[in-house]
Amino acid sequence: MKEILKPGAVLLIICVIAAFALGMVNELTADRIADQRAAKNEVAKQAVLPTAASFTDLGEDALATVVADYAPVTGVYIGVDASGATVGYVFKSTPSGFGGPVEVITGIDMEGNITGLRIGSHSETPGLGAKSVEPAFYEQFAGKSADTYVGVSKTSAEGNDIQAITGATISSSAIVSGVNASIDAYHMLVEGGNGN
Amino acid sequence: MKIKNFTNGLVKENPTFVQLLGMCPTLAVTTSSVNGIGMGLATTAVLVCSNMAISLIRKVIPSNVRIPAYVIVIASFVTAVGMLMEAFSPDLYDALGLFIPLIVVNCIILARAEAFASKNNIGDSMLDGLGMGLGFTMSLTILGSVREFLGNGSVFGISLLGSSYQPALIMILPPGAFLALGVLLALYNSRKMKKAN
Amino acid sequence: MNMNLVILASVSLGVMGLIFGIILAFASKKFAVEVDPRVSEVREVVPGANCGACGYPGCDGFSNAVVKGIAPVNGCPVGGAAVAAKVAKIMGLEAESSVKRVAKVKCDGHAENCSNRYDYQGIDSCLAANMLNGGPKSCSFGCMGLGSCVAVCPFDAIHINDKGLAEVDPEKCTACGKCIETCPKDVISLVPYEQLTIVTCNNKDKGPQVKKNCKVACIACGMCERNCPHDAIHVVNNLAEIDYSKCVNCMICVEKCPTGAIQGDLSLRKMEA
Amino acid sequence: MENASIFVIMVSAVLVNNFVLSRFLGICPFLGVSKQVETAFGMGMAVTFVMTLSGIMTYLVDKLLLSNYGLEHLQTAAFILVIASLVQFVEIVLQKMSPTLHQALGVFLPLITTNCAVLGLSLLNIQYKFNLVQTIVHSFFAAIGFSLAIVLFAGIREKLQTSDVPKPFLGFPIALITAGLMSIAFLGFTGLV
Repeated sequence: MKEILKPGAVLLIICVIAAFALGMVNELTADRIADQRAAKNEVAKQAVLPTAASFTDLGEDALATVVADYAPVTGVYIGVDASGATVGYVFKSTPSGFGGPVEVITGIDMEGNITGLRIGSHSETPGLGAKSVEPAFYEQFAGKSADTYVGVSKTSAEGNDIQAITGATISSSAIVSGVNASIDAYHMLVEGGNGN
Repeated sequence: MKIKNFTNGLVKENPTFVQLLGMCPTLAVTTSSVNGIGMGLATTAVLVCSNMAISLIRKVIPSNVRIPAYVIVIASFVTAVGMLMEAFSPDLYDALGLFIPLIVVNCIILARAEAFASKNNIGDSMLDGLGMGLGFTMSLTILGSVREFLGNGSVFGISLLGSSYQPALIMILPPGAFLALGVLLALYNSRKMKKAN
Repeated sequence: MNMNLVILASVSLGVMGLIFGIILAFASKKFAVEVDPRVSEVREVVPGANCGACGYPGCDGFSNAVVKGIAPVNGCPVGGAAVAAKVAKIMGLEAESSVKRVAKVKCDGHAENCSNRYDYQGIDSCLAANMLNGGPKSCSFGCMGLGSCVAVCPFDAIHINDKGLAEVDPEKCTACGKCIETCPKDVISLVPYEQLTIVTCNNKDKGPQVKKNCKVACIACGMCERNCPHDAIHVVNNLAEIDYSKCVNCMICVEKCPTGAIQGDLSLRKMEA
Repeated sequence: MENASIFVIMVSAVLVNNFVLSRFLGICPFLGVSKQVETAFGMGMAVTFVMTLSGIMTYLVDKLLLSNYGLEHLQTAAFILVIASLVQFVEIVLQKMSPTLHQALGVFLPLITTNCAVLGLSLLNIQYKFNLVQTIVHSFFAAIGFSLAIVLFAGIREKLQTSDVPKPFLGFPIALITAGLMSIAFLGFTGLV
């Protein structure tokens, strides 16, 4: 009987120590990581909607309808300038790319133009999908109009299309699907009138 | 504390070229030499710590639960390193963060724990971990630079072949990894054969 | 620092660990395969490189083979003498493994001493000749000198000498036992390296009959047994046998043996003080 | 991905994102155990058993224990514990049931534990927010994809033994290049789903 319990006991001790260590490390780092992520988010929001001074979250119910109807979009923030007038929206969407969900942050101003785009956390393959975080890729979105969908083309891109990352068409089209969903949500919010 | 344990991991029993272990991260990550080094160093850090930890507790663990026990130690090391890095050095995390979860499933670590650390004292295990880790880093960097050189004409990010070179994209894509490693292994074998006779 | 999350984490993972530990322990008992304990012992001692140089699928394969007796104790070239000694100890061959042993041909029946019954014209191998009514020699226990042992020796340690008999070179012989296995007459046996006094006969027939076939055969007269001060030699089913642990090479038996069936270089004899 | 139908998950797991040839998970046993077809098949079955069961168990552990108590940071450690114990259990049972297969798989059985495919599968199941049925289907067909790849590969490698391969390419190099060509073939499936 004893030699049945012994392995169990040893595993118990090791697991408890491991979990305790992980728990402590998690305690130590959880809030710092949250701050880091929030800070990065803030920076990203500011970057995609430069004209806005600060951001407020969209109303609870409005957010619920947006998340329900425009699938990969998971968060909407209203950008207001110093005087409090709305200058645009920032949409956070998480389409699933090649390696998993990709956090796409899109800024659209009131005139209906995409003011900027940033990629948050992602797990795309390094060297391929991961290239989406480089300016060469996300700068392309700035200035595109939000009246029509943004397209992806493998070769030379003109009009409302962007050039896909070579060899990472899945990641590129996933990001664009996030942007287009944000465009739909934008239209719903602006024309729908309940954008407060 | 024999030095042989250290050098053994570098060439004679190089984890990638000789033992063909740790293939998953090797093939997935080495799209550029910088990634190769990043992955190698992250793995070395974890390999050394886990080898030492396992050789510390090897006498306590009954043999029929040794694999779950070792694996728990390795997994908690990796998660802890990942969390600490993300909290305290964000820029390093941005560069290496992606590789951390890959290390948990790296066959080298359990293979070394099972084959070496569970039988030797802490000093040798540490040396073996270091040797294997650096051997792994070396082979990853070589593979990374070859793939990056063929894939987009640059090594360590410095473009060597200029814009005229039409990059062989296949080398960056997954199949390229298999081909590149296959050819490198063949070169490794032919050099060994020439040295032998 | 809300501690209860940490405690919850440790408890939950701990309990999972406990459950799995017990399941595994229970399973390993219930599904226990009766593995000969010596196999795991040998497996511990062997370097564990799974290189396959011993010709077996990795060290587990080799350990099983050694315990089953198929593989030789020194079968692991990588481990060399150190591992061979340890494996031999585990396999219960302690006595021999400490003393270095070599093979020895127990026969001096060359052409003058032992005549041939017929002239053998055939395949140059003792195994083949042995099928022809026990081989050409009149003594059916002696060495025929046709070299089956030479063919099989992996270390080139045994040759047919000018007298037409097999002879072992003690320096090259590694006591691997291959010649002993192949010799149809079983005329070769392992003898301690330092042993100087050897019974050079393998004939187990009664005295008078043996005398007809070979001049230097052991006729089981018992002279050696009676004169040996150390009780190191006995006649067992008509053949003198030396107990190597007791024999001090005083070579009294060599002098006393009427037919010269026990040979030893008298100049090297060790008379006690 | 979370509302994909069963058929879509099946096709994507076996062909489109084949675990070995497109996702690069589980390469060590894939290269190590593919010398003969029957050992490869044995390995495939063992991995299928482990992956399906571990997919379900890790899903349950995550849903019941980790997610609703906010213990996400334990995810990797808990999953690995489940998988390791499962593999150890399979090893013990296999040693008893069919020693020949156990002998053939040999050192690669414990390597299934750290096998990237098994843990990768568990993490993917959570990432795609699958429900239980989808998890089961995904786990099973991912393993079928693995077995398909390893058996095909073993078949080719057996043919390779008899073909005259340049000396330095013998053994693993030629195997790697074959795997590269197979993975190019599987590239053809991308975008199918």
